[in-house]
Amino acid sequence: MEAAEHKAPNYIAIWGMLAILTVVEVAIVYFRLPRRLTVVSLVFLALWKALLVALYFMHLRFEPKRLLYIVLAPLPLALILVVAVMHGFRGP
Amino acid sequence: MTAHAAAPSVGHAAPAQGGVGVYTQKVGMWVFLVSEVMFFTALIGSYIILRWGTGAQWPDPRTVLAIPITALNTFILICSSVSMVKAYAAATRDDQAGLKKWLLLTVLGGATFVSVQAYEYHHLIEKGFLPSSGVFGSAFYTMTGFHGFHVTCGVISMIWVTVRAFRGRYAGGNYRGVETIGLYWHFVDLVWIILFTIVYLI
Amino acid sequence: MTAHAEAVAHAAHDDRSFIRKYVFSTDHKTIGIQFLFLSLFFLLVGGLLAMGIRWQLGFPGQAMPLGGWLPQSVAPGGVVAPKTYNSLVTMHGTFMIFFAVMPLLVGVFANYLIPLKIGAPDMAFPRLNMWSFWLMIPSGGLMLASLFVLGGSSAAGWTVYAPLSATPDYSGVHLGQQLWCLSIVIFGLSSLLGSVNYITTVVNLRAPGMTWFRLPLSVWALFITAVLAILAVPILAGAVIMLLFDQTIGTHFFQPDVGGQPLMWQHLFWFFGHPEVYILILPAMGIASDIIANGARKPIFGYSSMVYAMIAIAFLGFVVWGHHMFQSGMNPTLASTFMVSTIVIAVPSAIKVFNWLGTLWRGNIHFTTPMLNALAFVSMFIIGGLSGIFMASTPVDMYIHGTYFIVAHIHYVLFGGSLFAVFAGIYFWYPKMFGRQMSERWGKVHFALTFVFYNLTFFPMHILGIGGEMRRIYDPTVYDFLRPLQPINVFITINAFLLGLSQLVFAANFIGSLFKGEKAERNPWRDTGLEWTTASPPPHGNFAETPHVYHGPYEYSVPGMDDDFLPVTTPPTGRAA
Amino acid sequence: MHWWFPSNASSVGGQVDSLFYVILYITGAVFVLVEAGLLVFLVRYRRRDGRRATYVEGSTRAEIIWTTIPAVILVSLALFSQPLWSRIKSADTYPPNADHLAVEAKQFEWRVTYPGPDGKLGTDDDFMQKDELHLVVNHDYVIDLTSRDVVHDFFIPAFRIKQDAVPGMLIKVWVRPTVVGTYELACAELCGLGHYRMRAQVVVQTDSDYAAWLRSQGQATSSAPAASPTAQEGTP
Repeated sequence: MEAAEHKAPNYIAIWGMLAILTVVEVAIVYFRLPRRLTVVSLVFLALWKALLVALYFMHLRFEPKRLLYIVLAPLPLALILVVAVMHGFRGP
Repeated sequence: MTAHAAAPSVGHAAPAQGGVGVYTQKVGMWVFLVSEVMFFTALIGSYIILRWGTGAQWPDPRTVLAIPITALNTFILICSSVSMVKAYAAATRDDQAGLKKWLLLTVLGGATFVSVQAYEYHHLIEKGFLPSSGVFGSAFYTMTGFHGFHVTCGVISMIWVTVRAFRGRYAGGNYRGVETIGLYWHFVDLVWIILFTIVYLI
Repeated sequence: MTAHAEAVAHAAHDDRSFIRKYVFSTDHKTIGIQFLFLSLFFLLVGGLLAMGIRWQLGFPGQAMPLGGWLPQSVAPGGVVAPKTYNSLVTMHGTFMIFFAVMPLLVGVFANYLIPLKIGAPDMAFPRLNMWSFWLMIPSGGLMLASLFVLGGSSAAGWTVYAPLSATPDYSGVHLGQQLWCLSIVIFGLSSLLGSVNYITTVVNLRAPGMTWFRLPLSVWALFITAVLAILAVPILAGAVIMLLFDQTIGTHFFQPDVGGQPLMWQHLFWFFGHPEVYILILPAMGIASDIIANGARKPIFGYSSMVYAMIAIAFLGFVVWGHHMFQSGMNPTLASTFMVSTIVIAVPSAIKVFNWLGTLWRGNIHFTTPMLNALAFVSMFIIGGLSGIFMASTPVDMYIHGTYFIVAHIHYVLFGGSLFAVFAGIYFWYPKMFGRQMSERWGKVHFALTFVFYNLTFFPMHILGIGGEMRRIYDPTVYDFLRPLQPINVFITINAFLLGLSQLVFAANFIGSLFKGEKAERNPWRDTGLEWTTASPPPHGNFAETPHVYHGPYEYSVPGMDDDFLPVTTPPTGRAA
Repeated sequence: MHWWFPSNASSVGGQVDSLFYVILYITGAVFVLVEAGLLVFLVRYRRRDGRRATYVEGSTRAEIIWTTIPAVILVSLALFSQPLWSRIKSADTYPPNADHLAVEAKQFEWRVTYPGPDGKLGTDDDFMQKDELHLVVNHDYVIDLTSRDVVHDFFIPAFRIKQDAVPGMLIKVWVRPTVVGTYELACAELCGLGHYRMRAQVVVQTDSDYAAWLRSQGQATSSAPAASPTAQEGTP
């Protein structure tokens, strides 16, 4: 029932991937792309990196589904909070 | 229930009815991490909200913060995450030498990260960028400060785990302690990935 | 079953030292009882503060009885000063919510009941559990200390709205507010450790046969409450830390002049605050469900819909926080969204009320003291729930927001709801906790006095609110339109004092029964639950051998059986376990 | 003895009150039915020796009924409330020809800025009056509500109007008084130790009375800042 049952992922490859993504992020900032494009691509890259860490380093990919539900529970709430408050301020 | 009952640091182990099929410390750590997600939501969310509300007056982080050195620091933290996961892999194989080596590297990585952050703070404060320097200063120091606090706690517990490893407490495939602390460690790394992007880059 | 053999060995000869057994104990039962004494003490503190509030409102500007004993800066000539009044209001709310009702419901009953009711020898992390209690000492201590520091305690209301709370110049409170923040952060840590424990214990330590849908509703409620706490309390901790930094290191999170957002405090606070309301009522619902089924000698009506209703309340509880902020200057379109979600959350609450009525229907109702309190919970929760509908409607809320109508509503939910359930729970599980029965006769006297004076105190507050009386007003007679309402205030004050005095009956019964109470048997209420299959009080390790569960939690009056209850451990063949 | 709503004096107050009564009648009926049901059950099914409770675990049909009925009633209440709410609080639905006033809340007073004879805010002839709000009856006003220090709440019970004043925000409040008279403006959000005495007078006047008052103010402001006659605080 424990983690030992699955084949260990190639941690060094994921490490390389994370390093490359970080370099790309910093490069985007210094390229001074249009603001919106910068924000969208940076958020995308950050989520990609976060997902790599969660799925492989924290081996969520190999855990039972029910644990995954526990882990995912706070994310919609966090999103609701931030989005609602951002729109809570009165328009000009 | 022989191997499973041998879990350390729990008073009693009872036969689980179903559950999520995961041992107790791991469930506990994940539940704790869920609450940590909400804690950082309060901090990161406030940053996003304040920045959204302030609009164009927000300073460009590139002009205030030193991005290259922080990018390097990010890399160091990612490295320590890899060494952590290597330590866990060594523990599952009962490779005691590997476990000790990778744990030491992890402690080193975490300590380096905190030191670089302390240096960065020192540098910024000398430049006159303080927690009272506008909303950006407030949010920057609170967010990175609390992340640094988490890393520091992580380093301290990692030292404790390393000492235990040298005493042979994780021998014989008893990797649970290493895995549980590793989850915390990776979580702190994950938060930094988000923080670095939001505070330094965007 | 090595672990259980160990537990049994423990039970047989308990060789823990005095300190390990009674002070720094990791036994969930001891910790639950420690929480009970601590939170009853804070209930007393909060109640005394309330008496101060009521005196000033009933007899504004007159010297308080014994008020001459207070320092001149607090009560010149025995008369409550305006700032003291604001402190009283703030600290009454703070103590009652964070240090009395929440630990009474969660600290006491979650700790004491969860392992016993699911058949576990202890919590998943007994040592963390001990820390969860011992962190309450510095937390409560700091909060108490803040009453005595220079500048007084926090005076910005229990909701500590920024920037009044964030800027000492505005409130005149310096150290008091900082201690408040520090105390709440430590409280958050304590609550977090407790909740991690409760969740993990319920998930992983259920006895064989104790499936999710055989869990008693009290355990379901406490589990869902712990989930709410895990998700909501960290937001409060984060917000309070920002507030603390605003006061101490000069940050500007809630200071509008440099780009901070005062409304952000309200959003963060109520994102915690509304789930907190359900943290305070869900365990009460669970406790009342257990006791009502026991008192009516009937299975709970619609067990699974009760569970789903609680899950729905928990989820919806996170998307209704804006209804505390309808008049706050929030975008009115967003307010409409919150109105709809608020209206929707009333439905599961209604389902629960009807299910309790359905449980009583065609029952054989035993009017024991716990049952009377549980019934009072239901009938008072109906009033509290219905008065909430007025606030959900945004235009009506525009008038009653911030008036005594709100005060009446919150007390119908938190006192009429939660506290009656707490009393029910204490009367019900006292024999299990201490091995002695509380006096039924004095219990009924206490119940009758509390029920009557409680209603005479809080029901007229609805009328005050409709008359437009604002809450947190030091002297309502300043306003012409409030002066005619003053007789109601006098009436409320007198009844509030009588309500306070009635609690002496409870105190005497509680303390007296510790020494003089009739020795309790294993199962004095003829209940089906697992906790009643072990000794009263249960030994260290709880059960002599791992219990096995064969039935749902509420098998009362099963046809064809001699007894009118079927313990969950009785094997289906009828043979004794 | 007046132990109910203060009499209404604004255009929206009547509708707010009606909505309140609708909810009161519905919840009142539910209250009576449910509590009566509870009492009947308690008496009818009280403990009697030799009788057993009936073993019933639930009824899906009953539960569907008592889920649906409250849901329908509650959702229709929300639909009922919505139009009134957006008319009162959404700035884009306010009457376009309304007069503008500015009210700034500060600890512990209300500072009302009138546009002066030219009818425009932000010009030289604006004048400020402490703790006194003069309005012409049957006239639309949009009040620019701000706060200088902490969160206050602009509450005129007779108008059934309540709106927080938040530092750093400008919130527009629409009022249309309909009855001549003197009313009270209260602060309904704890704002510090003088919160309880943060009270102002609302004077609703006829057109001619208002004009006369405006003229007297013009004279007063030309020499010295207006000293409000009601500025002195304290218990009456």
